[in-house]
Amino acid sequence: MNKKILYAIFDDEEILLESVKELRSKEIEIQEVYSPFPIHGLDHALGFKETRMAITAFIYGCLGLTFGGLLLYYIMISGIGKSWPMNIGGKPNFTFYQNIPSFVPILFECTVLFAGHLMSLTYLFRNKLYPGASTKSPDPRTTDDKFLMELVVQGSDLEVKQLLKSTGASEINEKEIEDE
Amino acid sequence: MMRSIYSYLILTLAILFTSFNVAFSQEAVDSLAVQQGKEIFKTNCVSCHSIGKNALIGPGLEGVANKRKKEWLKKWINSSSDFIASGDPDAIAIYEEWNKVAMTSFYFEDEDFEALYAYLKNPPIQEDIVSADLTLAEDQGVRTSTKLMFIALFLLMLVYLLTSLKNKLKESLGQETETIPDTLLSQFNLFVSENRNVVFASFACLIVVLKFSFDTMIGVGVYSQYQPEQPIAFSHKVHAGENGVDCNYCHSSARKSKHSGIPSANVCMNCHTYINEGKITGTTEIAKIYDAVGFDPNTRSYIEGYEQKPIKWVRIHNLPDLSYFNHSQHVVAGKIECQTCHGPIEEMDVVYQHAELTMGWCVDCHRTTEVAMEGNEYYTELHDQLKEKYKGEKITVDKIGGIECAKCHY
Amino acid sequence: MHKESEIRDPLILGNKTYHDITRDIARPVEGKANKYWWILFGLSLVLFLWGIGCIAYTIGTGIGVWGLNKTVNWAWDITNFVWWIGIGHAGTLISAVLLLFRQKWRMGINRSAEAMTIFGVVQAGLFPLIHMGRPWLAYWVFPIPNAFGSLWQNFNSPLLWDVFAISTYLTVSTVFWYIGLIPDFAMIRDRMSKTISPMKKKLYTLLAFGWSGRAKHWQRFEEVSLVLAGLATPLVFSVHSIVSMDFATSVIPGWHTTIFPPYFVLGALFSGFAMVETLLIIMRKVVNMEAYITIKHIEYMNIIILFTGSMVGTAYITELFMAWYSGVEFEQYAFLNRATGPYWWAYVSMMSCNVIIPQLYWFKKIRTSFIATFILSIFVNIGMWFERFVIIVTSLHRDFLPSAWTMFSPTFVDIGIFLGTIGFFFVLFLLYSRTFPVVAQAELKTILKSSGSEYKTRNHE
Amino acid sequence: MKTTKKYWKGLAQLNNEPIVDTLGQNEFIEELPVDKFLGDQENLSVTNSSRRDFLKFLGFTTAAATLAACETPVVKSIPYLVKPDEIIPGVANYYASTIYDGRDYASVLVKTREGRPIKIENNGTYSNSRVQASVLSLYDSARLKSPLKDNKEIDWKTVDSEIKEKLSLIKDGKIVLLTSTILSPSTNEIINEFSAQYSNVEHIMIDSTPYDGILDANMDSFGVRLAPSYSFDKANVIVSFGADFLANWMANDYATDYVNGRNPKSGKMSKHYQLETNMSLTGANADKRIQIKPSEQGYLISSLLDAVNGKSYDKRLSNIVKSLEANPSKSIIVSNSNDKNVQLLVNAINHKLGNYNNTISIIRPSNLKQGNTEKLDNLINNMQEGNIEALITYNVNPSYSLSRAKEFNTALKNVNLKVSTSLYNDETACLMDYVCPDHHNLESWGDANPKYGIYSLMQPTISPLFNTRQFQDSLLSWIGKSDYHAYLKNYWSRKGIDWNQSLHDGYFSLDEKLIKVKRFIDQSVLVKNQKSDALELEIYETVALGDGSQSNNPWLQELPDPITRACWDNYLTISASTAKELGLSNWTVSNGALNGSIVDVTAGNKVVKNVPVMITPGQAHSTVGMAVGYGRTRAGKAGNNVGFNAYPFLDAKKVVITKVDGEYEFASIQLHHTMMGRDIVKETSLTDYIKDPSSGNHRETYATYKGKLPSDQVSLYEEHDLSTGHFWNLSIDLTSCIGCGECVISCQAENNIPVVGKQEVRKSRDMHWMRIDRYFSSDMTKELSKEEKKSAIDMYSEMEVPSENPEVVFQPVMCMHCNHAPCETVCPVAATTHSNEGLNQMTYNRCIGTRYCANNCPYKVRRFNWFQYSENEKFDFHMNDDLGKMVLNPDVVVRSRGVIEKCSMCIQKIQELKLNAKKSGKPIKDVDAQTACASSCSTNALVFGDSNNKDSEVWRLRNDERAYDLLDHLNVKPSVFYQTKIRNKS
Repeated sequence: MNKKILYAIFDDEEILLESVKELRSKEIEIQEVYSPFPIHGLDHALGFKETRMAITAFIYGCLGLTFGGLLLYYIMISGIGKSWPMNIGGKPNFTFYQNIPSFVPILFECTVLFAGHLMSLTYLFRNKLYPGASTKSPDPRTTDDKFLMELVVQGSDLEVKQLLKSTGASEINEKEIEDE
Repeated sequence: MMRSIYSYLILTLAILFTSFNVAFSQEAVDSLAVQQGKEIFKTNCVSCHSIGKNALIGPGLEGVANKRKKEWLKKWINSSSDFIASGDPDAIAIYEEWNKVAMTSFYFEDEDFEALYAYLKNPPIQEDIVSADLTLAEDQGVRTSTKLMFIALFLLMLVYLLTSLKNKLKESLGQETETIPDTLLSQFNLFVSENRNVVFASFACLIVVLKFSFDTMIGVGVYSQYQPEQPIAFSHKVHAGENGVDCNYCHSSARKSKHSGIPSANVCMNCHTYINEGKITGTTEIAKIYDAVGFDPNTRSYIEGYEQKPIKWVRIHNLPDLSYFNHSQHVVAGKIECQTCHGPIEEMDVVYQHAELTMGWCVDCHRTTEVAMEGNEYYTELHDQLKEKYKGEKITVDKIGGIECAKCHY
Repeated sequence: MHKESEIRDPLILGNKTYHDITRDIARPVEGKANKYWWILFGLSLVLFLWGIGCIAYTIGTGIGVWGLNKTVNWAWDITNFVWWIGIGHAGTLISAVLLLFRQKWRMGINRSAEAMTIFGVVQAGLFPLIHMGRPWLAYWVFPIPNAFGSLWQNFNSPLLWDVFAISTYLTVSTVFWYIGLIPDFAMIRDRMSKTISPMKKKLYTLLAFGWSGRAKHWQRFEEVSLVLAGLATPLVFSVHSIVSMDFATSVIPGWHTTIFPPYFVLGALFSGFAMVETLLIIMRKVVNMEAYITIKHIEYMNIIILFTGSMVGTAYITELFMAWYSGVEFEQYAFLNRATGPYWWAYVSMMSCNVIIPQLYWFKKIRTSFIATFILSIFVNIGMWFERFVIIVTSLHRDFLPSAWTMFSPTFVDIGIFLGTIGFFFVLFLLYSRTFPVVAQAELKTILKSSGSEYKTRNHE
Repeated sequence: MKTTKKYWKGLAQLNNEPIVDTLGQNEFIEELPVDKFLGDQENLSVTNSSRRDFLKFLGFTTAAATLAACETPVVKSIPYLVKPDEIIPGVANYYASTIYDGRDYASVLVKTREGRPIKIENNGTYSNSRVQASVLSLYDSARLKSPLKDNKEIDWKTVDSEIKEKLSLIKDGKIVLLTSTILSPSTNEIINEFSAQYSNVEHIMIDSTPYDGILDANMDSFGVRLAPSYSFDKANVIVSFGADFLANWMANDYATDYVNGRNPKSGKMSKHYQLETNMSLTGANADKRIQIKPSEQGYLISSLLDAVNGKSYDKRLSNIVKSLEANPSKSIIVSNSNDKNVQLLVNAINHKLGNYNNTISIIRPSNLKQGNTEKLDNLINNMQEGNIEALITYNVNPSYSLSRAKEFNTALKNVNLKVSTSLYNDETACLMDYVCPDHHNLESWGDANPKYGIYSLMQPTISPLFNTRQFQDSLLSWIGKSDYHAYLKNYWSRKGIDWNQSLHDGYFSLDEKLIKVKRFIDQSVLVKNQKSDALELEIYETVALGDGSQSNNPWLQELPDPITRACWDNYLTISASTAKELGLSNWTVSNGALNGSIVDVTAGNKVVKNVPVMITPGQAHSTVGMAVGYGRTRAGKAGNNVGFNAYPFLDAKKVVITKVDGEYEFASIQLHHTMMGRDIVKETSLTDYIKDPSSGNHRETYATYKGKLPSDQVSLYEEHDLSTGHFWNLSIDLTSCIGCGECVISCQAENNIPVVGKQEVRKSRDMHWMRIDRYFSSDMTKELSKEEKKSAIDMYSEMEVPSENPEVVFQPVMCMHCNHAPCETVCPVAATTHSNEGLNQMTYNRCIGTRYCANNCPYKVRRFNWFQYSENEKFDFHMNDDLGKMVLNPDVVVRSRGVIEKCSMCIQKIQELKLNAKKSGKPIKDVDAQTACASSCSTNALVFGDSNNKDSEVWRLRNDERAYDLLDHLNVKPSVFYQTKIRNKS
């Protein structure tokens, strides 16, 4: 029993989108789609879940806020351990809330700093993007103007190929993978 | 007067009931008079007399109070030369015994003399001295380095074992073996070929570098354990420790000035005019002092018109110029022991820097040390106010502004 | 597929296909530089080196080599700092705010605008550093545990807020920029042939982080850009508000003004857009991007400049009014002195460059002419520099006690350092234009069909 | 420690080995100053350590050699070999002594550290900026380092033998001792002995500014050639015709009396009229100042005499006459005229008013001025005729300071033996055969009798820095005697003085029998009004440099003139209107620095070229003023070629000035002269004050829900606790402050403040921690502009222009130590913070130099180290000089480049004060709390103390109705506050 990977290449994102819908309706499972730019509605067409990037950002933001808060409290107010609250220009640094007006800017910056950076890191991490990683795209043209659909078919692939052709794939390459 | 009667009492009692002797003399030690006496003794006598048996410039004074009459002592101390002139046999005897040098005169007021006498009567059982554990500090230095060495050794051995094992297998398979360098090289290439590895390796390096630079930044200006060679091998152990010379005798300005003061050569000469042989180094080191001030130990006299040479001691505790430190502040006003900062000086043959002398070190102490306010009129009003302010809390130095910048930086 | 009404002018000219876009954007990176580029680069390099010399001299000898004195302790240094920070604002605004507002015309310019932001902020960052008496101790402004027992910073100080604001701003906008760059690097990587330039290939492979343009990645990509935009927008506003607080929180008449934060932010956008224009008009020539940076983009920006310019003008008037209305003689004198004192010329040039000249943009003819725009944008840049100079120097040189009043005049070092930063800025920017995809091609491709002129006409028929 | 316990110095002492005594007694042993310095290279290399702990230099020299950036520097410490008893390293010793350089006299306390004088404190009396600065002159490396013969170094033995021989050879020719006024009785005796030894010796005394007018007049009136002593505190009316008695006229102790006589609290405040030409410090403090031309003075004085005699008089005097009549025998009339006839008139008036023995005393005279110009003139003539065989000068610099200097120098060639005893190889010394350099005051023994019955002693506070010998010793050795110290000692013990006690106190008084004077004979002749339209000249001495004997002292050179606020210069002062007529002007250049026109000044055959013109409000119309004391050519690197020499014009009356091309660059630290209608110096009149003590002290109030409140009661903050412990406050009384600038120098000496030089000052980068702002009144006021309906623009531009004859106010400004300090809140690294004792602490070593604090300081008192000012040959003043550095205060760091510095309220003094109290276990006494400025102030205008101590003076002043905070509307809650200025006018 042998498996095949089909690489269907399209010239236009709209045609690709149609064909994706077509195939999905025929319950043909699409392994992956490579495109030079984001295509609207593709994620729905492929039935992806909503990504949770925004939520992570929010969490990181909260983290940043708390970090900033603690930092400021420790340094300017607490007098615990090595912290060293001083009388600076007679500002009332007796309690956090008395001094908060001058803390607002830094609290905000900390929030953004954490949210921004940590989320971006998460993004790279989840996408396994890191300096020196090599591309996974089977065809270099997918970053230029070609749109590539990757499917795995078992047994005969004729009707799939037919389907792809009919939905406008400009070319179809295949690759055998023998498994035990 | 009362005191002297008291001490007489003790004496008689001591003779009568030897069994109680200890207990009573103990009590006497605690008595104010003896404490005063001790002070007087330290500031005036220690440089020539030990309270024990061993003789310095003058005889050891153990049991002198029992040997001599009080009046006799008084006369002798007030002006030994006159006393000798007066023809007192004992006096002359001593004069003869101690190569015809009379003792210098001290004009004590009565109560002071009483105190001194009381002290001589009740010599301390033993001097207790503050000692800090410095071996520990040294160990750490050693430990870390040795650790690293062991680890390195272990790894090397591991490499060797593995390669040899590998070679054994290869031999058995009939492949040509490889030397250790080859292995390492091939392994390295293998490692590098994978981008991921390179990235993580570099990350690791980065972290190490950061850590290192951070440590160095923290460590800048910390010179504890600094122990330079001195031009004269002067031993604090011998002087302060064994002979129990009071720190204040040589470093006299520590109680008056910001500087503890390196004693001027004439202070050394006070004793070394007559002591010209040391315990450890014999005459060699002491000769250096003579050389400096131009003193002829044989004729026991200063050489006229001698071109004196300054002694260039190497400074050990170098506080940066930007911070003001005052010894008298700490010793007198703060009532801090020398050893608190300088460590067990009286155990050091060669002195080293005990404390970090970083700002952190200063400030931490100021955060924890209580202010010696009791019985100091300067503080009376302030003390009440502060008690008001910090109910019950102990009033540490920082509470009276002891960690404010301009207390040390101006 | 989103369609766009044909009344809107196209944002991509000529009959372009996706491949054409790819080719055009990759060309500067692959091809050789034209002579314009070399001329400009040489010029700015000279300035840059001169600047470095002046900075070295300052650090070696002391701040005394500047024209400052006991009364005017800040002048060109902080003026330049605020000026550069201001310039650094348009970029993030374009890429962030316009993204939130779904403005398609940002696609053509956001990459370069962001680049400008980052390079601008780099210049700005220089000044707080070198204006210190002891720059080698600059690390003391960061809360690093230390052996001082341990001694921290003063978080009441606006300067410390600056430190946090600017470092956050610089890093976050860099990240934002880079996230957007990854797909485009990937594009260049895939065009590079191993045989011709293996080093370059290796380089761009590294830079591209192994991007392959999977559907899921694109989905995340869009969300991340959106969230970053959401974060960057308040950040932009916060940064210049905080910079303005350096002055607003002080007691000096002419500084102590609650209107500063909004007024500075608007001023920043104003100068930022002006600088974007200056740059793009040069760049589209130097690396032939005429098709992607069209007069339409320029016109849109001009409209923003017109708007912000007028707002800034309003702020100036408000200040004057408040000074009069407050009845505080020190305030009143401060502003009277600005307009009529020894530095009246600075005030006049500020007013004319920032308030009057931009009004010319009411005329479509001027609004839609590259030459006019270029000249006007230069004017605005100058005007905004003078605004900062007026605020800083004329407020300081006569404050409370007349006995301390004096004046300031720059030395050659002051001037040298300023020119140096301009040189540095252009060096960076020109290098960027030769090595980076100067237009966000991935995003641009998404609007090709809706806003490409060829497609529009086709849709029309 | 009981006094009876004595430390014991080795058994050797017992056997009385001489060496020990010599070692023990030797007060100033080898290690002390420069033997080390000038001696060996190693120490020279040492002196670049930044905190100049003296120990590191000398008795305890350290050689720091930094091995590597992060390595321990090996520091060598050299203790005293034999430590002098009284020197405890790190503890200051005070010696009572006397400063007298032939010009300025003061009884002082000298603060020494490790045997090195570092500061002059006035000994419970008065001093002035020159006295304060004299400690730096001690460490002047331009001083002569050994005796000279024909400007070549030589040893004392040969000098003495040669001089002695030459003197003894003189038969009929004259030997002349040309000295400054001599205050020392013992010296006079020595001179007598000298004259006895050698044939026809003449002793001539001269004063740099002659006072023959007064002395001769008194000769005629009372038969004694003496200057009377004035009690300005006893006078209710003071009428001064150009006499600048607060600064430079006659003795310098009048300021103290003057201010004591003007105490508004007691309601007794003298009325002070000043009729003068130049705007002098005294005129600036006058209640009423009338501008007159020098030529009018005589006429006005005789007119006043007429008035006193009930005749008709000049109407300008009407007020004066009224108040004189109201206060019989309670007034003082003084005149700076050097014309005997004028002074006779003055005497007549004072006598007529019965001031003698009430406010003026001729029977208890002052000895400070005894110069005799007539004798001097004879001397010069005799020299020309070659009748002078030998000339010995002491404390004088005739080749520079005589109006006839040219003639003197030429005539000098006819003198066979020329000996100078100057400290410097100055203009005169370089023309002499022999120079036998004198000790500096602080190295000398001596005594002084400044005033009838008052004596003070001078003792060395340091061993001679160079191979010099004091004048008295030289004289003694030339008459075959020696050891002035011993001579002095037994001179006084013969008079039955407890030597040690009086040496300890520094002064003592003898009640001698009063001076015999004739009954007053009025010989005054009325003077006609010779008013002319010609441009008239009046010569004056600046408050900073005086007669220029200390002009190599960078502190004094950089001390801004109280009136013009310019330093490092003298110039032609001229009124705005006159300048306009002559087409002269001052203007500011782009960096705010002041420039001025240049003119040539001609009087008879004398000309000075390229004299800068300084427009000075208050200068009488069509008159000009010139300051002497500048234009030295052989003073030293700081003093040479600063300004021009005005001495040749000493007796010039009328001058012609011609404008020449070019412009001159001034170094003026205050470029704006009026208060711009701001409420900075609060002022009121005596009458109003008596009605309402808080008059003129109006405070801004703010509407709150609690009703209208002054700013300091409106705060959003919860206050930090300043009530526990000390709360250091400084009160500055603007009524007592006469603006003399003594405190500025005192502060500079105490706090190691660098000298930055003319070019930096010109760039407004002066480093003084305290400045004395001077404001002129302007014709334009807010009220006036309201009446005239002027636009704000016009109003302010007119306010910038001072009046032609303005009222002047002085305001010392240093760090206000705000308890809500704007500077503190803006420092990113907390380098400036607040102490719980109400001090604004500046931590130099934490400062990264953003200068934000300086910007945000409303008083602009923070100073930035634009360059490295020490150890930098670009700033070649005392801090770049191994010898000059010895004046530095070891308890204060020398600031490095790139940090901010400012007034610390002398924190080092406060800390020392507290420490001593703690050590002795006693509470602090109010009087002991002093800052440098407060302790040096001769008029007690600055009062420092602990405001939490309810019975301190400063607490009383804090709660006085006159107390106000500068710029109180900012509500920065300063710890320094002012007392309103009160003028005695209705």
